[in-house]
Amino acid sequence: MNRFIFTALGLLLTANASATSSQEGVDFFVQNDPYGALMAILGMGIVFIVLLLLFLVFSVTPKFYQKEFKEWGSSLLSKKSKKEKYAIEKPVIPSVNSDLSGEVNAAIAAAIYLYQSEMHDYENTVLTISKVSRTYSPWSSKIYGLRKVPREHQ
Amino acid sequence: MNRFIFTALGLLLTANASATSSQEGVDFFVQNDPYGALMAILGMGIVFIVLLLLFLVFSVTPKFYQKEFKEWGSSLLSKKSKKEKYAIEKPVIPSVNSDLSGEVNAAIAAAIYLYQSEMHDYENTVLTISKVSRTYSPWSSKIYGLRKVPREHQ
Amino acid sequence: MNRFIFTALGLLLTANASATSSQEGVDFFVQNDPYGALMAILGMGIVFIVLLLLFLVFSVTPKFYQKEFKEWGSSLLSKKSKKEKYAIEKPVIPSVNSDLSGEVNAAIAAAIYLYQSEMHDYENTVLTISKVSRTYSPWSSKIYGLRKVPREHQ
Amino acid sequence: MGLGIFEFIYSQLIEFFGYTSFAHVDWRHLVMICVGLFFISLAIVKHFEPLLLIPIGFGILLGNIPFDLSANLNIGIYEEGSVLNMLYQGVERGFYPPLIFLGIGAMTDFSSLLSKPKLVLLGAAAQFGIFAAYSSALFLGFAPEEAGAIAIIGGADGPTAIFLSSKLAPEFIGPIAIAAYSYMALVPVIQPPVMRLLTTPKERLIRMKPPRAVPKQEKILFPIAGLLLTTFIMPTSLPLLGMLFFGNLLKESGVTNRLAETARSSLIDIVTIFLGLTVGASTQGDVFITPDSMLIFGLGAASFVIATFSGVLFAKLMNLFASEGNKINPLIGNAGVSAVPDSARVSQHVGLEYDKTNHLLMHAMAANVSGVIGSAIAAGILLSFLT
Amino acid sequence: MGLGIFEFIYSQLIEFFGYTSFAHVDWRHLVMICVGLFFISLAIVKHFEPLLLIPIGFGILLGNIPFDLSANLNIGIYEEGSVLNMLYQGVERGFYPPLIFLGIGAMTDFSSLLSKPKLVLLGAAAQFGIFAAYSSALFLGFAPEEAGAIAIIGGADGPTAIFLSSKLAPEFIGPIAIAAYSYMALVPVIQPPVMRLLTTPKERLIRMKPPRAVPKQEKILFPIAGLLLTTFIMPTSLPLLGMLFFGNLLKESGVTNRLAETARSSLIDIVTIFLGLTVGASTQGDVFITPDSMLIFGLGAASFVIATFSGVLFAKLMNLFASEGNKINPLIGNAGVSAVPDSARVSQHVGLEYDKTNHLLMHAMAANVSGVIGSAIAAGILLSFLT
Amino acid sequence: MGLGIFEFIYSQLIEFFGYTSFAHVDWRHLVMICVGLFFISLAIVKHFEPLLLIPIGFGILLGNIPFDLSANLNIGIYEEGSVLNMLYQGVERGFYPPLIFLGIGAMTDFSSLLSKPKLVLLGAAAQFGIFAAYSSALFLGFAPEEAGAIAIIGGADGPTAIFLSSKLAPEFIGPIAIAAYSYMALVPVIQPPVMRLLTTPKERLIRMKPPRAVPKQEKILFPIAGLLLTTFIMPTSLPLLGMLFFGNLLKESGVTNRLAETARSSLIDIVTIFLGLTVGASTQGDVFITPDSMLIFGLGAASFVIATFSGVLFAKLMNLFASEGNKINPLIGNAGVSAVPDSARVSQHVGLEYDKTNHLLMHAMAANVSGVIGSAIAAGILLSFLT
Ligand code: NA
Ligand code: NA
Ligand code: NA
Repeated sequence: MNRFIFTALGLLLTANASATSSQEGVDFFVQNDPYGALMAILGMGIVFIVLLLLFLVFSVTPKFYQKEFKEWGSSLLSKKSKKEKYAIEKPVIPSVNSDLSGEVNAAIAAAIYLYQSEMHDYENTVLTISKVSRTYSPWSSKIYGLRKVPREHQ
Repeated sequence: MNRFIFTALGLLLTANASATSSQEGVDFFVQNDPYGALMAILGMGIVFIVLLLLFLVFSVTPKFYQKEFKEWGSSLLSKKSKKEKYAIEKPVIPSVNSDLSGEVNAAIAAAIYLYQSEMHDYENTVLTISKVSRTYSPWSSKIYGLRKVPREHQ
Repeated sequence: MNRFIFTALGLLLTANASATSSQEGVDFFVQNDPYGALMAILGMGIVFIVLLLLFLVFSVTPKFYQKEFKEWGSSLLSKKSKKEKYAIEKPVIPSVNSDLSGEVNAAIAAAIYLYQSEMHDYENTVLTISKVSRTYSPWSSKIYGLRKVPREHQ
Repeated sequence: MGLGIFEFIYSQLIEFFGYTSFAHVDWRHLVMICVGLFFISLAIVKHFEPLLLIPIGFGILLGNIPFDLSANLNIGIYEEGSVLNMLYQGVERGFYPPLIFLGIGAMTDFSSLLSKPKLVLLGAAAQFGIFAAYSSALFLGFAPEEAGAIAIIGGADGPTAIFLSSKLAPEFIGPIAIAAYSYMALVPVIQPPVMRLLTTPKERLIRMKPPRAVPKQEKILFPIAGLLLTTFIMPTSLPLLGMLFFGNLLKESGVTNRLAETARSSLIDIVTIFLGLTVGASTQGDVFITPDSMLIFGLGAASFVIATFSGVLFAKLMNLFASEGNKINPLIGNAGVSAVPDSARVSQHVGLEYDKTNHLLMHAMAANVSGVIGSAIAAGILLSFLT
Repeated sequence: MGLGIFEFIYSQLIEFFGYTSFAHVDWRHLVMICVGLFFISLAIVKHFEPLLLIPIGFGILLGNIPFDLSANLNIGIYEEGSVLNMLYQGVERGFYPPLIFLGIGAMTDFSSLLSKPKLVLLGAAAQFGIFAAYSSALFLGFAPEEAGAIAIIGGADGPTAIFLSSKLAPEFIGPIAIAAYSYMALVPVIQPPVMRLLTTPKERLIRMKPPRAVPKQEKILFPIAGLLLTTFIMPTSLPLLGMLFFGNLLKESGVTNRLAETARSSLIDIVTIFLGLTVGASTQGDVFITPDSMLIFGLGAASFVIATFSGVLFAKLMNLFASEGNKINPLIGNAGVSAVPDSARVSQHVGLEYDKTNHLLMHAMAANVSGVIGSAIAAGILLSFLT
Repeated sequence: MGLGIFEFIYSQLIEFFGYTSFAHVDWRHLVMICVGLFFISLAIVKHFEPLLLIPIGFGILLGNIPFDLSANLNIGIYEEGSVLNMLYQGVERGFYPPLIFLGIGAMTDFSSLLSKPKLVLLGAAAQFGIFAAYSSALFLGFAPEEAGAIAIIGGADGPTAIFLSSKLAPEFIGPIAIAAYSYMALVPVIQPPVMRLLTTPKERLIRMKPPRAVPKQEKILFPIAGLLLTTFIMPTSLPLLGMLFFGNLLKESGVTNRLAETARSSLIDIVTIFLGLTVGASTQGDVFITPDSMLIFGLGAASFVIATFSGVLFAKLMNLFASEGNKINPLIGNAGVSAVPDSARVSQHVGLEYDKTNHLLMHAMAANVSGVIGSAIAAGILLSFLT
């Protein structure tokens, strides 16, 4: 029993498996999966595998890049971009640790009020949300509040 | 003679007439309408019927909707939209009865001057006109005068 | 020897030459131009002829139009457009003769700084350049500096 | 060997000369190039319909640069595979006009029409120009389908003309489109004499009640009811009117502003560029300058005049049944031909000549947009009867 | 002779009547027209997904104006050469959905997901609705390809549904698209009862840590790594996910803003207009109102409910393994179905009902965008296995 | 039975594995993926032509995710019916480049050229790179049509290269386009050494008269006269130059601003997105990594260097005949290759190195835009002679 699992895993990891022709896909499912159970198991399995991979990679990425990427970046980039980097990262650390202040909460509430009352399409909400997300670094909030919103409404 | 008219009208109003194949359209007109008189009569007749219908419906609509539609609307809409409704309708009644004040005339003249001097395409005129139309409710004129015109010029 | 040149020129100028079918183009070059020398001579010749023509025409144009075109234009255009013409041409003459003032140099430097630091696509540079070019007539510089730049950045 | 080289270069120059336009040009190309230059200068100097005349004018230049067609270079508008030919498909298959109508719907405010629905009838009356041109074209020997396609010039609406001629007489798309757009640009020249001829001094001073402000709900209802009323009776006007009313609903619904904005800016602009350029380029001198084209131009001019006549006279007719205070100034009758918005502007101009404070623009616009609907219906009728 | 004329006019009126819609209409067209009007009023009055419902609703009107198909008028959506048919090609060939995904990628900020990658799993769990619907459709007698196309309704993503059904079961594009978009619009009605049913009062008050600000580099990395990770495992999701991640790179790279701006404005708007209108118009009553369509609608509703179930239950399952302070509020589980951004808004609304200061929107968005990726992968799986 | 299930799942996993890219990948795909990542990072980190390199780079990723071609999944760029294939039609049929030229025309200000027409000749001289590459390609054994298509890389203009290769050697579109765009991005690396090598310290300090302000009428005249002059002599440059001058007339006429605005924003952006993505995706490792591709890359680099040589040397040649005060700074000679606007920026940069107040940008732009016209004419010549 375990033999099969290991062989299967082995095959998944080595690349010499001869790909079966998928032409027979439908016929195969007609004969072997009359109730869709196999499709459900395989389908949900694959969806979970792929999204788990995304989860794993992007759980690891932040740590990885905060050490390595920065160094690689700083070796590549000129002094000009150093300023940019700070501009990006300064707000990051405090906002991760700090609790939501009342002020930020108000900004969220306002943004949410906005989208409840007038915004009804995909873009607007996404933008609203991205604005909300940016207000976590408080000094950028005013720019987005004043400059972006009117432009998106037109 | 009248028999035919009535039968024809009857057929127009009942739906069991067998639709004649239109494939023979051209041949028919070649043989029976060498001078285009029939086409002119039928054509102008149909154009007038359709546009008369539009005329009738939209002559009736305003009265109809001012009673029924409002009630139906108010039953559907929340209290918030009541405010909107007033905002829309308040300007309607006075502007229908009032004569054109000098101020409004000036606004029209200005708008017309604008389109004479620089606006040369379809959109601009239509927009100008829609702006003029809105200036009949005087308190909206400033908004359109100041905010919209520059944006459309770019 | 000269005979051929003149005949060729003659043929170029009269229109009764029977156009040879170009279908044989590739075959011809396969047989007669194994090293591409003929293509290079003909190709560079034609490119130079065409661009020389452009050069000649647009070297002559300014003089031509400053006399004739103006008169033709003024006979066609109403008094309103006279103002425009002046608005266009006034800045022309002084800026051609004047040396670059320090102010203008600063404007160029600023424009160039802009495109070095943030503008990286075709349009922006072209626009920057067109703005720089317009700042040679100094009183238009402010308009472009203030109004156009922010709109192009978005 | 020196001689050999020169012989060779000589033959090369001949070969090269065969590739140039000089070897293929004839007087008709040069005439059309002049027409193109004339259109461009009309647009720039006189500001007549520049959004149409600049692309068409430049397209005429493009289409009249002759070359060796036998070489299969795939650059001409009538050669399959060329970029001009691909863009021209939208004209040939009647694909661009509905998209233009979508954009026009998204930019048109029908308030003026809704405010005075009876002015809609002026838009019906002016369509008589179409049917008069149909008769005349038959009389001049055109086949009925061709006559129908030519007649639509009298509708004074470029996209409608291209749409109908692509269906009824594709070989005449070029001259019909050029005629329609030319006369639309010349409306300020064609109409005023007719208007002055048919009106009395007293009539020209008639003042009309200002239009009422139209509530939002009515404006939303209009494209929906308009679609159902018009296309149930004449389903063949669906491609044009369906798109017109769809665009208008995008605009008036209040919840799809971004779609309306795109429809009336990028989308209509892209289509306008392609349509104008390829309609212009389709006028290759050697296929365009024909007796038929000249007849088409003549019929087009006549139909514009007749349409103006019918519009003005019908306004006077309506006044016979109207109470005092509800009379129509017949100077807005011309606007029923469509040619939006030039003919409405003509009403306004001529009206102001006689009374500096009498603004007819808004009323003329009602007739104007009705004219668009009217000629789309007329196109549907011709399509139905002649297919 | 007088009689002759009237006989003639009589026959003409009959002929004319044959051209009108009145001669061809049946009850199914009228039913569909009512559906179209309902969609339009839902959009205008209730503000449910107006960018989809207005074009689809008006398209339903257009598609249900009946006419004489035998006359070859080339105006119907199923007649080759009509403008509606040309625009419909983008639906039939699965051409529009990837372009919509391009635009969505260019407007989506994946920060919320990057900030809490584990919420990605909610987007996986909710795809169970798809596979449950697949089983049910098989049980109801649909062929596997048809079942796959129907099942994707449970993905709660319109473009994905159109894309997959155009590949697996083109004859069902209409009902599948209408079902998908209808239920997406009805998410605020369908989901809350399920969410309340499955959660305890205590769970509904769980507060989640605010998302961290995500550095620019991570945002740039995401579309690139996302593409390689997802499509190497399931290459058939390339058309959708490739475009989604491409759009997102245009947005996040910081150096292609003008391309991102066009992708998320003009481009997606144009495609949305064409897709909505033609999907609506494809619902001609006589081919649309069938028992199969009714079954498809039923299966669609069921799969939406099941997807919501799975999402919420999986959130509760994850909480079993999470330390205190890292618990997930199960009210965001529903957002895993995608239906961006309505289902995330539902989380926020329901959450606020129980605690006025607990904003779940950002967290729900993480599940929401994962749901989009998840259902694109599920579509790839169905496409792989059933082709 | 337990064993049966596992056997079954095992076979399923094999089946599934056959669908993944892991079963089809080979080293060439991985090499190309690295190239794609390199392009993307070049664009983001070094800001080299990001509008081209981001779409092309991401397209390379898309095109190198391998899958089971035998399964007819319709997702690859070379499979008919896939969305990538549909978008690729615009490249394969030479449809996108003229639209790009339309947009470029609508954004280009030709004032610098009009102000100093003699700089036009620098744009002619630099085309020698094309013809030198043609000779070299013949020498390396390419057929004349192929040699012509490869040679156009020396024109330093992406759309022109794609247009010509789609006509002369469609099988080489991929490598030719990638080479052209790569070297255009690398102009700041390739050109300065050549420029320093060929100029004396004194020459590098030459100051040129500031350009005069060009009146509006001249700017309007330019696209019209430019069209007639260039295409009458070389009609095969019509698709590119016709569109370039059309776009420019839309811009300069002053009465079609909205059309010019759309041409230089939405329209060119949409085409750029599609062109970049599909050119990138056309580089599937297994068909792209070939000895021919490597030769093409080598020839491309050589032609860029030769073009720079010719431009700079011709500027020096012109100085022999120029009076004092009218000398040309040969540091602008490189700009004749086009590669707008990077090569003009290179002139400016290198010039400033030697004199901080000597701004060569405007003069270099004159040579730069002439280079665009020059290489479009050269493409016309190659198309004429080799078809
Ligand atoms: Na009309
Ligand atoms: Na989903
Ligand atoms: Na060049």
